[in-house]
Amino acid sequence: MSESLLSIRDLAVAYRTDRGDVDAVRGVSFDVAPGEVTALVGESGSGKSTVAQSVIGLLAGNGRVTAGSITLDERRGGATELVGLGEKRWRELRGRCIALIPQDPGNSLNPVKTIGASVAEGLRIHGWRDRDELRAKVVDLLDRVGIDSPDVRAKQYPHELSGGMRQRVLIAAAIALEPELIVADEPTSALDVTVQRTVLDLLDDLRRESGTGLLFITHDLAVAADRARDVVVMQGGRVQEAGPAAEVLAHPSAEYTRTLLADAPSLARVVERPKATAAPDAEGPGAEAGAAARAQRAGSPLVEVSGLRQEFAHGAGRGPLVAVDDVSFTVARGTTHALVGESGSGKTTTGRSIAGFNRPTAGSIRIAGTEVTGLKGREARALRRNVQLVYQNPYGSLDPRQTIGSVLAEPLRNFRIGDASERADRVARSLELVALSPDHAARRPRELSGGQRQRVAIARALIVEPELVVLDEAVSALDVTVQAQILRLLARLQGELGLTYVFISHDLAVVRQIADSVSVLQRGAQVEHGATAAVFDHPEHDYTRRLIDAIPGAALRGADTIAPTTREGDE
Amino acid sequence: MTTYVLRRVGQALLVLLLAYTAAYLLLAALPGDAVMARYGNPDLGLTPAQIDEIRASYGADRPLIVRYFDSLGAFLTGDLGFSVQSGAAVGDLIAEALPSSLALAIPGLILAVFLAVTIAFTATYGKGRWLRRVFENIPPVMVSLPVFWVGIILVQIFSFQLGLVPVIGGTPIQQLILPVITLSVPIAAPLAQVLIRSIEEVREMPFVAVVRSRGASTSWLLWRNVARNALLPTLTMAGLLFGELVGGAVVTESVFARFGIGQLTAQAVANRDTPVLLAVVVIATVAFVTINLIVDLLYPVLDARLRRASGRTRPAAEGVSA
Amino acid sequence: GGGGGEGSGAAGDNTLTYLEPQTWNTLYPPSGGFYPNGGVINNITDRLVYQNPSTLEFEPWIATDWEQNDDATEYTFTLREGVTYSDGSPLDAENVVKNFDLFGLGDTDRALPVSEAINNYDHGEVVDENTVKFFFSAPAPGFLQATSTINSGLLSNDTLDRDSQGFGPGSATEIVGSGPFVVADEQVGTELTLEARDDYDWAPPSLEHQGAAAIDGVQFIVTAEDSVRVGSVTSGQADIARQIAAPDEPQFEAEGVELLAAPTNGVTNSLSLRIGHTPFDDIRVRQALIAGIDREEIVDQLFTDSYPLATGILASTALGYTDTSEYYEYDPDEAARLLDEAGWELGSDGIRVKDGEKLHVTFNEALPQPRSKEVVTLIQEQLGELGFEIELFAGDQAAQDEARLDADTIQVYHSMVGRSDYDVLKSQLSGENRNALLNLDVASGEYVDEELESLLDRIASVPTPEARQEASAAAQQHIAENAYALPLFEEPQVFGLRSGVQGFATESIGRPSFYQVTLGE
Amino acid sequence: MTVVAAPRRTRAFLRALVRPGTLIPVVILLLALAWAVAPGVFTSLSPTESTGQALTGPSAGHWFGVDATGRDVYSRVVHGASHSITAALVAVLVGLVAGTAIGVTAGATGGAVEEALMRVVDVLLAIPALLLSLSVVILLGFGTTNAAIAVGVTSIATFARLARSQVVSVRVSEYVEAAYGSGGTFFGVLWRHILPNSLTPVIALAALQLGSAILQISTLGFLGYGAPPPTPEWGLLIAEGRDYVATAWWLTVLPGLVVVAVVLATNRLSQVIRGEKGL
Ligand SMILES: Nc1ncnc2c1ncn2[C@@H]1O[C@H](COP(=O)(O)OP(=O)(O)OP(=O)(O)O)[C@@H](O)[C@H]1O
Ligand SMILES: Nc1ncnc2c1ncn2[C@@H]1O[C@H](COP(=O)(O)OP(=O)(O)OP(=O)(O)O)[C@@H](O)[C@H]1O
Ligand SMILES: [Mg+2]
Ligand SMILES: [Mg+2]
Repeated sequence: MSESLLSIRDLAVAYRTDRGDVDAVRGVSFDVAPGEVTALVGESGSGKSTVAQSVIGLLAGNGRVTAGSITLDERRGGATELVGLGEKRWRELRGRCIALIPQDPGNSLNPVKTIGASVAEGLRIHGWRDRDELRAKVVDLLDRVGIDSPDVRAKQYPHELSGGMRQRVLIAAAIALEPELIVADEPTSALDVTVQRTVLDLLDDLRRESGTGLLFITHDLAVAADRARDVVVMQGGRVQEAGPAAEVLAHPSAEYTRTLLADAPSLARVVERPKATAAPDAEGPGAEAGAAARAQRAGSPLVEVSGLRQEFAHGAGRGPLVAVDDVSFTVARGTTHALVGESGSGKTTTGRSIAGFNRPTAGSIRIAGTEVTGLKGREARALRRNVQLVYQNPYGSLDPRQTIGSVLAEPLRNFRIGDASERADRVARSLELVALSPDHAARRPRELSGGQRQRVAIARALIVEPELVVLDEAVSALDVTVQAQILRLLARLQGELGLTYVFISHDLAVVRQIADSVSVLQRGAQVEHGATAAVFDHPEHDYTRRLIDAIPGAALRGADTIAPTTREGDE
Repeated sequence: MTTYVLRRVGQALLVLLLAYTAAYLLLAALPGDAVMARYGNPDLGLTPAQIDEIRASYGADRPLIVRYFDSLGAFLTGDLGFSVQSGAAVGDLIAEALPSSLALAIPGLILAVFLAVTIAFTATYGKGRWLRRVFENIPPVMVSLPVFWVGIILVQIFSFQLGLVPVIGGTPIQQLILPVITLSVPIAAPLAQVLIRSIEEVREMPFVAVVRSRGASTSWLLWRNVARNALLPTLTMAGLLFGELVGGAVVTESVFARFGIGQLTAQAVANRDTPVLLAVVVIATVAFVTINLIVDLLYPVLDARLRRASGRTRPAAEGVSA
Repeated sequence: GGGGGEGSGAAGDNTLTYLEPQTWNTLYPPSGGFYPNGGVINNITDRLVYQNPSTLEFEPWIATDWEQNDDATEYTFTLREGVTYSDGSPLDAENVVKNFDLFGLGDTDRALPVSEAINNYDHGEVVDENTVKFFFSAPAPGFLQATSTINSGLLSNDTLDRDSQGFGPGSATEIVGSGPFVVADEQVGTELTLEARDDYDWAPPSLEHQGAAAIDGVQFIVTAEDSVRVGSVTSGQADIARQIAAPDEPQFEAEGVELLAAPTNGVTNSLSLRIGHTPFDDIRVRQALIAGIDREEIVDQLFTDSYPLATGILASTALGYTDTSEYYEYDPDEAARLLDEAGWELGSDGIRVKDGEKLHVTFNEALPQPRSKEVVTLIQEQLGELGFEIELFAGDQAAQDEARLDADTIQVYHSMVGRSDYDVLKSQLSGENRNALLNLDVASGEYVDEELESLLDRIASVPTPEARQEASAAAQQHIAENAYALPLFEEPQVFGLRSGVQGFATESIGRPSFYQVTLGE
Repeated sequence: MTVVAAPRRTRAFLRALVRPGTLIPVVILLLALAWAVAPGVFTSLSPTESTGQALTGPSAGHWFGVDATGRDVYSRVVHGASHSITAALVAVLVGLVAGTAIGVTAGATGGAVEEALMRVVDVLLAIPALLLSLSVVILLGFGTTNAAIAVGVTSIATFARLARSQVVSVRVSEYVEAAYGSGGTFFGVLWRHILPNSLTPVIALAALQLGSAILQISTLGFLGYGAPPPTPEWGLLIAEGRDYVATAWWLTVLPGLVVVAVVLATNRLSQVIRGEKGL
């Protein structure tokens, strides 16, 4: 790191809050070299975004840099100290020297402006006036980030583009003025695997071509390993470990780094499934045999889906949208069946149909031998005792006004299970089951972390002792450490309670570890299904192969340097 | 799109019929009728028997349902009937009142929007905390002043004490100044409140930070990014403020001795002049549904997101006003 | 606008600006009793006879001469020659008969009511081109006065053919009279512009001014807000404003403005008790109410010198007036005694009770009368101390009119009548007219006090002024002795004027006359 | 995360409470309430009897001056608090209860019922509010409570719209679906989840309406449809005092300032409820 573009020394940032000052970042030091990527990795709340915001001078109103320095080796002005820079000077730097690629492409474009206008905005701020020149530049930029027919797209609005395309647009806007430094704050966390990969490839290319330095923030070590020259691992506002990526990941010195590595499903086996027949590495026939054996033990399959079709009305004048088209599979009792596919492929729709929240247009779903598609009223409610759904979003599926205790007691009350004391008992037991302490019962959802909330949601699903649980991306929103905890929890519960899971995910690394069988969906159609190991090792369909290739962390896995750590559900 | 517009027009017609019927029944239930209001005045010295005779000559002694369908039929053929109080054709009265009300309402609305925008922008992006604080508190103060009170105080100060603008006998423009200011107060206040709120909401949105990261200045942000987004909820509000406008007109017109729909309404209520009131209700309803239809159709123009699902989603700004 | 003020906008410099609190609702002369109507009619029509507002004597106008038979059932008028309506049509005998046939009989088909001032009208006859004769089915001694009032404003033949709607707002410019002013322009509900008629030459000969009016015209502007009317005149934006509230009078002590309090010469501002209804079917309660009200305090607190304390049910300037003030002494002790005697006993809550009924009395609010609400409020306080529970019936004019005739709703009726004839007492109290005491029970058709009704009838049927004077005095005495009503004050019409306005006068009951006005700085 | 939840929230609330921006409105409202509950503590003068020379200005004996019939204006304002506050509460309650009932029913059921109810709401919005409230006053008879009801009727539509839009947005939330998923019945879910989560803005609106109700009642008074005397209702005081604005400004200005203060305070309270500032 001889010449560095960005140099951060002993940075400390504090937020002023109702409860007094919060030190979000303390003593952080690292560098970004021109044309290279420095990855900032760490769990949620570790201070990654705070560092990024300090670098571009856009800390929240209540935040301020309390110590340290940030120096940018600016092309024109030479080394510039960014801490304490005046607003006017900042305006000159932003966009021209330092650009930002935000985390959430959905909300980062002005919804009432066209794509073209958004891309051109930075140029116009920095003095471009000529309309024709601007238009040409915008088309050129859009073309460069790989957007098809850029002149047409430029006139479209953000909502008409997919998430991946929006992220490309944001990248185009960021590189418009050829900045020296790009700060990318989790640029792909909101995207699904295949899109994530293409976006990251694009960033890589740009960096190489223009020599732009990249400060890359992620919570996914595997991504960092694939893309960065240097890695900075943060926890609790402090740097735990820093250095060249290969070195840090191969020989982690900090305990925390090791935990991160162990919890990344693409890098390590995070779940030791108690009743799986074979060791994790022993794939193929063994796993298949295990699943089959379990299926046999249980007799007939618990879930039989055949010819499932789901249409949605699409507004007057247009034909219906076919969200799910002729999907069939069976799930044996006590096993896990995964539904994978990219965004919009119909995973959620299928899952909801099984859980009885959608009325399928055609096809049949039988659970424990009962046809559930046409159930109404009392019977539909009875089904709910047997089939439960866990949502993707741990923030949205709990009533913010209820205490955790009443969340958990509600199904019991609804099904008239037990009296008050018995219910309290069961609530306590189910909290214990998901490894939460009994005093959590008095809290409200906003007083819990995302992982804790998701455990509450799982506990609520389990409290009525269902046979089948549909988990819709139940771990996708969580950071790796928490994700690993929950995956372990699910595996343990399946072992203890003999549960059957329908597990929906776009993360194939997870699916591979947790599922016995899998259905691959593409645009509503099931392109492939079968035992997990068979599908993963011998994908028949191109699409499946692409999905598998997109799993990040190839670099590390290839190096094969990490000993797989296995841990019990000891969160 | 056309089916959508057709459906909305159908809804509008339904609302119109319902409003007409509701108003008819409500007015029929009021104690005292127009004949009584006109001829019952003791200064005319008529005996109850004489009044009953007159009532019969108006056909006002027929059953309610017959009168309802009669008047509905007449309305459908465009015959608004005659004012019982004055005997003038309702159509003529409205034709006379409407332009003068519009002459008041339109500048009032424009001034209100101008005030609201100025207040809201200063309150959210003004220089200095202190200035912002002051401006933030202007709308609540404005909503806590009764309209008539504002009018009377304005007249006292600017016309009678300072002699700046005459209320009586000035040029038409001079005569408009104070009423327009008065009328704009109750409209500007809730508008400014909604605007402040939506600006505050919009500027929390991630894209604003992204635009700042491109080097945008505050005024750039405000005018080119925040304003347009904040406009949508304000527009919804504007549709609802129509009622405020009518109410404000009643009061303003009576303080400033202007003839208009407001005066007409107040007098017609006092005189139980059902034909006039029904016409007012019909006009108000037509205006209300038209404004709301226009607002609905404007959303997709202002916000491309709403283009496909036009009308189904609507930025929520309802009920924020006072 | 005003000659001086900065407000002299559109209207010519010699045009007077007149602010009126209410809008007129018809120009049909028999409906001229409603003040805003009368204010217009008085200036656009002429009458047969002129009643001198100060002496209340009758003087020639359109009729140069008149006579009546002994029992007042036939009247003959000789008409002035050369009088024309503003549309050019002549004011001749035929036209005068047509006028009175309509005013005296009404026309229900056209929803045009009969004039209150004309009683027992039978028909009119054209004697010759300049002479008309009217016949009555019974003595009609008030007829001469009736011909002098705005209720008998003369209209052209075409105008008389109009129906009720044709007299309403929107038609003002088509109402054709022979008066000094012509309606030139109308903005329904707010403005009316009168223009002087250049060829006008038939003013009452007794007036100083003759020929066309001295000013070019009058602009009526309806201005409901008291403070705006007052402010406009005091700041010079308008010339005259009607109805200046008592508390605003001090503002007219300043330079450049004056007040004119015009007497209304009729029944004073008074409270009529509903004598057929509990509790006022008992004379002791009526007397108690009268003794329990401190009229002087009310007038002192709420009014000014323009509002003299009433000394009888008729104003001291009214025809037939007698002084009955001895009956209206304030004596709360006596009032309490009377109530005790009548069996109304003080309850624990301070309200008197009899047979389980509270002494609850509802007053109407006399909306056209000055400060009626405050008057009742003070009475509420005064009578409250005696154990009355007083309620004010709140409501707009239509609601008040509806409630007025129902003794269950209103037990004390606050009102006044302006009319300068002996008949005015009958107008107010007779069961056939306003029935202020509800002496006639409309439902049963029976009179509570037949004697009162016959006393009132006498006023309107004895032919000579002396006899009418006597009849009126008898009726007043009867009312006072029986404690039927409590007169409060003599209600004036109070105008505020810019001091440059000269020659402003009112007719006999306070309607403005602009004919002789001149405008100076 | 080990801090027990309740005390922390209470403390946050208390902190918000002592901030001047919250404290002053709260004090104003408490004072107004105290006037309403125990007017005798704040003034010894009668609100309905003459106690001074009519139309004299503010003085040590009569803080707000004396009105046209000789009554002490301050005492009338103090005693009027109960009328005005009750009236405002009644007005808000009418709008809140009826409006929320309509809005919630519409939002929760959807379909034809919703369509029908929302058309009714449109009708209520389309008929000019003032015309509606005047008609209702005339229909019910004059008086503070009736005026309050009339004013309340005009706000039904606003409440209904707000409640409906809230319910609709809550109805599609995941936790509501999850509640059905736990075996909840329609009414159970409505009662336990949809209502509590949609009503905050509605309550905030109600707080806002408190102030505006006083103003609207005052406008009725201005148009001559106010309560009969001697009711010392605030709106009426302002409306009746206006006639003396040139000679006795205090009659309308001082009660006006009291109303401004109270309305501002409720506005501020509404903000706090919505959680915009302060809390
Ligand atoms: N505006 C703010 N006010 C107060 N505290 C804040 C603010 N922004 C962030 N924090 C706190 O600062 C710490 C660091 O937050 P930061 O957003 O930098 O984390 P992060 O590493 O980006 O997490 P994530 O992966 O969830 O985005 C957290 O504890 C957070 O709660
Ligand atoms: N209620 C609905 N109405 C209309 N269209 C819907 C509805 N629900 C889902 N769809 C559409 O059906 C298709 C499949 O959606 P689904 O949610 O099942 O995808 P998914 O595989 O779960 O995607 P993701 O990974 O983004 O959650 C999408 O195109 C979606 O837009
Ligand atoms: Mg972050
Ligand atoms: Mg999904």
